Amino acid sequence: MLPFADLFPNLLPTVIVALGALLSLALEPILSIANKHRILPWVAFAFLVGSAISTMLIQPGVAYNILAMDPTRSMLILVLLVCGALGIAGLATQLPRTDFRGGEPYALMLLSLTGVMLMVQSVDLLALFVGMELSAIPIYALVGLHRQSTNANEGLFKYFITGSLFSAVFLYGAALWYGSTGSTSMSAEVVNGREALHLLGFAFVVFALLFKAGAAPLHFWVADTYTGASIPVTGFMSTTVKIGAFAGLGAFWLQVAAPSHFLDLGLPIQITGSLPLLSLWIFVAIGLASIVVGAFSGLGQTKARRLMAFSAVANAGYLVLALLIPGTSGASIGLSPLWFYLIAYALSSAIVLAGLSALAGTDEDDDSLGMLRGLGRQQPFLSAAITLGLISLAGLPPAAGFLAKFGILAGLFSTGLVKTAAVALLLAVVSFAYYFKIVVAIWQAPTKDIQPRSFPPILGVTLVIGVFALVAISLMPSLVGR
Amino acid sequence: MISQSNYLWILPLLPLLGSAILGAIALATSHHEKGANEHRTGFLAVLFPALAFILTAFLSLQLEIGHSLRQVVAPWIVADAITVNFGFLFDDLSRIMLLFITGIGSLITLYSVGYMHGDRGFTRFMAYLNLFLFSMITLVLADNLVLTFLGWEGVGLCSYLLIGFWHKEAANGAAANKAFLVNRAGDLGFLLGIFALMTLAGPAGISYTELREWLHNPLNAEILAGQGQVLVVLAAFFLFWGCTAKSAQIPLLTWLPDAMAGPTPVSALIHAATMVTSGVYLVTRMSDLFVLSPAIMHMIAFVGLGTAMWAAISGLFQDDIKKVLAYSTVSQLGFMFLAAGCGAFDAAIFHVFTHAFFKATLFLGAGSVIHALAGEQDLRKMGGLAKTLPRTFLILVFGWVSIIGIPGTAGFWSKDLLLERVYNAPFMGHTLYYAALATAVLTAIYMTRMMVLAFMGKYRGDEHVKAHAHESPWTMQLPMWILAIGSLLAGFLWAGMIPGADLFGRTLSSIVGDAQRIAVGAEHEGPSAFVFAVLGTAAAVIGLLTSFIIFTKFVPSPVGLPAPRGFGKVWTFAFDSLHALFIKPTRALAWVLQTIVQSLFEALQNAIGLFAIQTSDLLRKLQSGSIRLQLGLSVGLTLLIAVAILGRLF
Amino acid sequence: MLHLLLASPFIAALIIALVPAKFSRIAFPLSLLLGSIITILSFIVVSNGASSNGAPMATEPFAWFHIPGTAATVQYALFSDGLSAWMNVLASVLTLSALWVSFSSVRERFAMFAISVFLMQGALFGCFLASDAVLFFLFFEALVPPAALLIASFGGPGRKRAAILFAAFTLIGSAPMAVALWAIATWTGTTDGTQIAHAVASLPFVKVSLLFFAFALAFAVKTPLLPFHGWQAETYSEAPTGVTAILSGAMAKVGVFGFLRWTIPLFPQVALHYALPIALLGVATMIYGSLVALRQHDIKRLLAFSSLAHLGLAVAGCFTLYQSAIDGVVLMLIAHGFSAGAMFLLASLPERWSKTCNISSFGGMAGRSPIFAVLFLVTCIAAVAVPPTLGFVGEFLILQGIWQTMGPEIALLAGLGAILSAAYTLRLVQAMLFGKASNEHEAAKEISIGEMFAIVPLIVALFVLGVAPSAVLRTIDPAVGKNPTAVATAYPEKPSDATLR
Amino acid sequence: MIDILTVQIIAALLFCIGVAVALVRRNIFFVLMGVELALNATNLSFIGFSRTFSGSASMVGQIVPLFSIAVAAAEACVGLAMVILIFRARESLDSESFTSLKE
Repeated sequence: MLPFADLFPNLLPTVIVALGALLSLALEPILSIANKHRILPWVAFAFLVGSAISTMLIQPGVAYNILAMDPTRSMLILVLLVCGALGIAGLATQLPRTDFRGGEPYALMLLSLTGVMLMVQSVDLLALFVGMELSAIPIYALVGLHRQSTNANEGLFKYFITGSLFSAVFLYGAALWYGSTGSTSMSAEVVNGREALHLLGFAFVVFALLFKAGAAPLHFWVADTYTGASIPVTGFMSTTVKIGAFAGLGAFWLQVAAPSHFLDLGLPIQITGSLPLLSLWIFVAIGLASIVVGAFSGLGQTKARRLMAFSAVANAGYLVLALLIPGTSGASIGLSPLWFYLIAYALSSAIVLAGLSALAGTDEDDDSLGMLRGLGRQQPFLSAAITLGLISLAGLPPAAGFLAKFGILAGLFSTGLVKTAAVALLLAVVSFAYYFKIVVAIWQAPTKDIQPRSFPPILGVTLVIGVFALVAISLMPSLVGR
Repeated sequence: MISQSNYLWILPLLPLLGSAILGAIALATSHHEKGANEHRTGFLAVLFPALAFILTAFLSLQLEIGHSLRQVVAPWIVADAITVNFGFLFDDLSRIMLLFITGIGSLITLYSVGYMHGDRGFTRFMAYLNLFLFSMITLVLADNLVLTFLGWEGVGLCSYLLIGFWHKEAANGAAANKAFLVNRAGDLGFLLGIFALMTLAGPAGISYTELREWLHNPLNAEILAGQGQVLVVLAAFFLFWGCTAKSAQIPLLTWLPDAMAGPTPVSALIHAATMVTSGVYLVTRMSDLFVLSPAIMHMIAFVGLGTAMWAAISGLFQDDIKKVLAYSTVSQLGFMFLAAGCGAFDAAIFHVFTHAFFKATLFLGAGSVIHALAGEQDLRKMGGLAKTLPRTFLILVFGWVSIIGIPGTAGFWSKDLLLERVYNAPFMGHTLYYAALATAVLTAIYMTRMMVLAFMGKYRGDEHVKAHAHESPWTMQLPMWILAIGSLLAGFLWAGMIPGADLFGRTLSSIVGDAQRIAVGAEHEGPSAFVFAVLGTAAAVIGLLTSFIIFTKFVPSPVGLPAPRGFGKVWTFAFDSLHALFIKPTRALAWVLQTIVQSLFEALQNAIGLFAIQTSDLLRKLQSGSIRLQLGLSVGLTLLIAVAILGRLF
Repeated sequence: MLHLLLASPFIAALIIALVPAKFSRIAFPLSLLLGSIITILSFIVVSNGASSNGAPMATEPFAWFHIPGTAATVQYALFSDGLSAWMNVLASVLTLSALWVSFSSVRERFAMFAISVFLMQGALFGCFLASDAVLFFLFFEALVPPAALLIASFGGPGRKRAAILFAAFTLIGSAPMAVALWAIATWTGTTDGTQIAHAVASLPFVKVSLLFFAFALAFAVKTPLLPFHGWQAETYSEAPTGVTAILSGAMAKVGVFGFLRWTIPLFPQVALHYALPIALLGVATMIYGSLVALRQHDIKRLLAFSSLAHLGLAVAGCFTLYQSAIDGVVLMLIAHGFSAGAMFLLASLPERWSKTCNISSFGGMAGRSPIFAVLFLVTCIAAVAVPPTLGFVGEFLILQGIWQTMGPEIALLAGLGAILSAAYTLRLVQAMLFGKASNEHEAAKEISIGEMFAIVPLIVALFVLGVAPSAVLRTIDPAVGKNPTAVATAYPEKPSDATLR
Repeated sequence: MIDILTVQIIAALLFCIGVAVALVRRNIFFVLMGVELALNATNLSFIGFSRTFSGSASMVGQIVPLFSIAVAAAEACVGLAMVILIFRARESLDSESFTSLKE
């Protein structure tokens, strides 16, 4: 007999989203083309809300040592749902403009959201793998949404090849992990004599996840795919996939550092495992590499999406560094700064890209900075939201990004990685330059007269929610983590 | 007595009020075709100084010699140990100063009502004059150095405003700037002097009465003898530095001739009668301090003498009537400092007093000449005006006899007394005396020259100007006559040889008595006063005759520069070049900093920016388009990192 | 009260933001109204200080944010003594005037302008009120985005470069301060301004001096001091003049304020140790600024270098570590705030009239726009610290302190700066007011009543406070010493012995 | 009876070959094949490891490949669809013909 009692509540949010996907898929053929983009987003939105409510209701716990739920995870899931909503809203704004006839993108987005939620919940490599694939495959489709656009094709192509290759890498890592422990659970103890396998498996899995997170030097797909995909899709993937990847990475990292039955992602733990010393340097190297690449490559860009892509790389770097922050004292790890940064980043980036998807005109490549000139005065609300998001991304007060960066780097300093922290800070200033470029472009006086941009109410609603969330955690950082 | 001390604050306030009202009127009417009604504004302008004069006279009559009124109105600066008050001190010294400042001030204001008639800036001018009187009164009435400094910079500011009064002429602006900057240089000295005193005597250092007590307090004797010695010298030096600028002494004197760019009443009031003498006032006021450092006293004496001679000589070569008077002013100020340096502070102040009369007379007379000749200031274009402007001529004669020291005139008494004291001075008294006597001869020469060129001979200017030449209105006549009479009779306030006529000296003894005893030491027997009188008169007469003989024969031709000869470049004996020694390097340094250092900084910034962009391009090259290359790089670099780290570990 | 004061600008910004586009006309009067309300609030805080004889006000600390990996918890706590209160007044008054004067030059984009200005004001308040180091740093950084945005969207031709330059300089400059804060949090486990001083006292001198210089650098860039002034001239000349008024009048003060409130009290012994060189740097900055100002042809660049000079002297005054001199510094900050603000605002008028900032293209304005000329002249007089303006009192106290602690030579040197300042200011006056009007043909422009309302109060304040500086001194003098974060802790015993050198 | 180590070595080789193919071949079909090969190598490795354990631990190793096969199938579908899509666009299967997005 299945113990629904503890399996059911854990999965409820995920299930609801999945149902939402199925329903919107079922509705899609019935609706007239005109209505598709009017009704389906709201349907999806309704399910997201439902899922959010259930997330707030359910208790922490773990099912079959596969899927776990704890306060941090539920917070992450809530943020995921917000980002998903913003993505949906972005689609609802973008698709009618390019008079896209089908309604399936909404379903696809919900499906991939389901996958990411699984990633967030999983404490087992296999579950993580399934989640990864479930999130990846719909996104392939979403990236290639505009079949005629060559950029979209190329983005899809590059993403698919690298993605499938690294899922193979992940799976092989899982195999080695299994080989060295006899289980696919993250918390599995290593069997004597198979430490080398264990190490190798760990490395493979970590690198595969870092790839998903888009950290250098595994970042090449990011720029091209983000540029190829349409803006709302970019926003969706840049946030959700990153959350999923880092949730998985964080969970795995904690379990490895201190193997035990079930761990709350937020709690600081004492290191008992064998691996951290090695991985510390991996993370430092990769983190710095990502920050450098992200900061400098962004400088020369002229298209908003490509800028955001490199900002994603840079932020991945900070997040990777955050894996090293000790908890209270001694040889311990406390990831709450990581989660705070992740949430701040995801919200800001989702807001910015959703806003941009409304600002950028009908033409898909219409997000070059020149095109954004003067939209500030036509759409003050959107532009203000975007500005807030960008400031937060740049790590400047009063937005949450500041406290997030400050916290992470302070934590790094306290571990003794003084130079690393200092360099990371300076590079943050460099990246400020290109966020600032977007802001300036938006608020410039317009050169030519711009055709009015309208956006559906759902975008307004979701943006308000997003901005509200961002402001909330800016003023009350204690809402997240402890 | 105490009750009257409560009125003191009204004194400076009156002209301030006047300037405020007039300024408001000036602003309000600044956009009308023609300014406000001159009669009303003129009345207001004269009213407040006159009231101030009346109040001063009233207080002076109440106050017996040797007493003083003091009123602390309110604290001004109270920070930690430092306390500066808005406090006023009305004693024998400030009484004398105030009397002639407000008196002559009112007269000259009245004069300028006529002189400035029809000028668009009439009201503004009057406002400035009142503001000046306010500053001047504050200067002499203040009971502490900082408040004096307020007046000190205030008068400097007003002279700046009035020199540049006719702002359409950019050159006036230049002259004004020069005046202000030179004065600023002096003010710095004043300020540092204050600091030295504050360091020496602490809080007591800035208030006159406290400082006086502190200096005479036997408890502080060993401080003064010991570590304090340096500070005393420093203080005296810096304060005198301040005076050199304000009273146009060597080396900071080139601004005064240029200052003649201002309207003539200004030259009379500020640059002859009152402001420029405030240096002498300060030295006298601080006499107790100065006498403590003989070195500085000697310095003052020599600077004074040098200035007197230099100015007298270059006065010989001026063709601009106002310039002649300007240099004579500088020269007379030199005499005053000479006296002060020899410890004859009271004589110095007495000369200030008489000088105020005859120099004002001369300037106003010159003004009325200029007024009559429609702005002509060039002596070479005058001549024979005695017949055309008889009254003005007469007035100028009064002033002239007084300044060259014909017996009985004010100038005679003061200069005679002054020279006698110099002779009796303990340090090189005789030498100084003979030099000063020579200077007196020079004075007689250039003054006579001016009179001759202006009034004797026949007219050399262009005719129809002469046709319109006319005597000035009563508003100008009245003050001139009063002052002219004054320059004849003021001397009898302290006529050395007439027993009993030494009111002035008795008045001042309470202030400078002790100081002079310290400076001069015991009264020793010199030649009788009669000798000096004869010598002084002789000097005047010799000078007069020589000059008369020469300049009735050799009359300069009216060709050459028609305008007053260029600002201070003529016969300033290279003092302008001396200033250039400071100004040029400053300019050069500024140039270097701006064009080299500053651009270096900017270059550095650009370099950094360029570096960032280069790096960016480099890294973006890494992002190749080919998927295979991307995959290769990913895997390769990942392995590289892994290997590197393994290598680091094992 | 303090919470309200801090919140008010942000609320104001929000209100302006909520004004729908079709009512954009009311944005201007509304912003003026809000600005004046904020100003009144700031005055209330000052008067509280005065009535309680400068006893500082503070709010209940509220644990806000735990710094990971350390025992430190950032607290949201505000603190206001006379110094902060007067700085707030400065900020609010200047903001009001800037809004007022700028309207005619930004017109249709006014709403956004006002919002950014209010945000900047809020950040300023935060800097002046924060009593927790990290909180201060947060607001310190929060100054940058609105300022940069204002420069980049309303500035002159080179605005974007100027904005980036400004942002880069200030952010990079404050980076060391961030590191120092991490260090403090890690080593001492507190970031509370009232406790750091005691906490770091136990650390080795080298570490503490590192912290000291990390802080000092951030403020040296903001002030700015030589050689970190690279951003200033370009920023001031490119920024819209109203904003420049705030930048130079209020924001630059944050630098000096930082020295007074943070650098010196937190690390007194280090401050004592390095007082002389830093003070000398200040004097050098003053001379440098004055000399370079002599050669400027763009009026705004000239003013930029002049404020470089003034604040250089202010910093020198801070590092005399001499009570009365530091009082003088506070006075001078206020004085320069008002005078520089008034100067820039006045300068914006001829700029608008004849579309140029080049001094040589003006001239003869005394004849053509007399009222403007008078105001300009009076402001210049105040700027060169002629008594009884407030500037004089400040300079007097500072120079006196320099003489007391560093001897006559340095005082003389600093005094030369005063002469130079007169030199370049009079050069400006000469070029702008005297002479024949360069462009007689066009109709004479004159300052409008509204603009007078905006500017005249600043000038009046200079004279009123100059005659009665005790209004300020009374509130700051006792406050110093009462509160641990204040300057008093840094004093050497009264250097009566140090006087005679 | 094959040695367990051999299985792992073969699996590793296959994986490397798969990755290598995906890296070096220009033709997109071969790239896809390489990926498939790598996936199957992991399956082999799973099975091989399952032999070293007993009981439920061994079961896991035998179940996982079922998952991965399913996933691989799904990926293959998407992959082929993509190939068709981009072939329509470019009339070529050369991966080097997709280099317009760079820097």
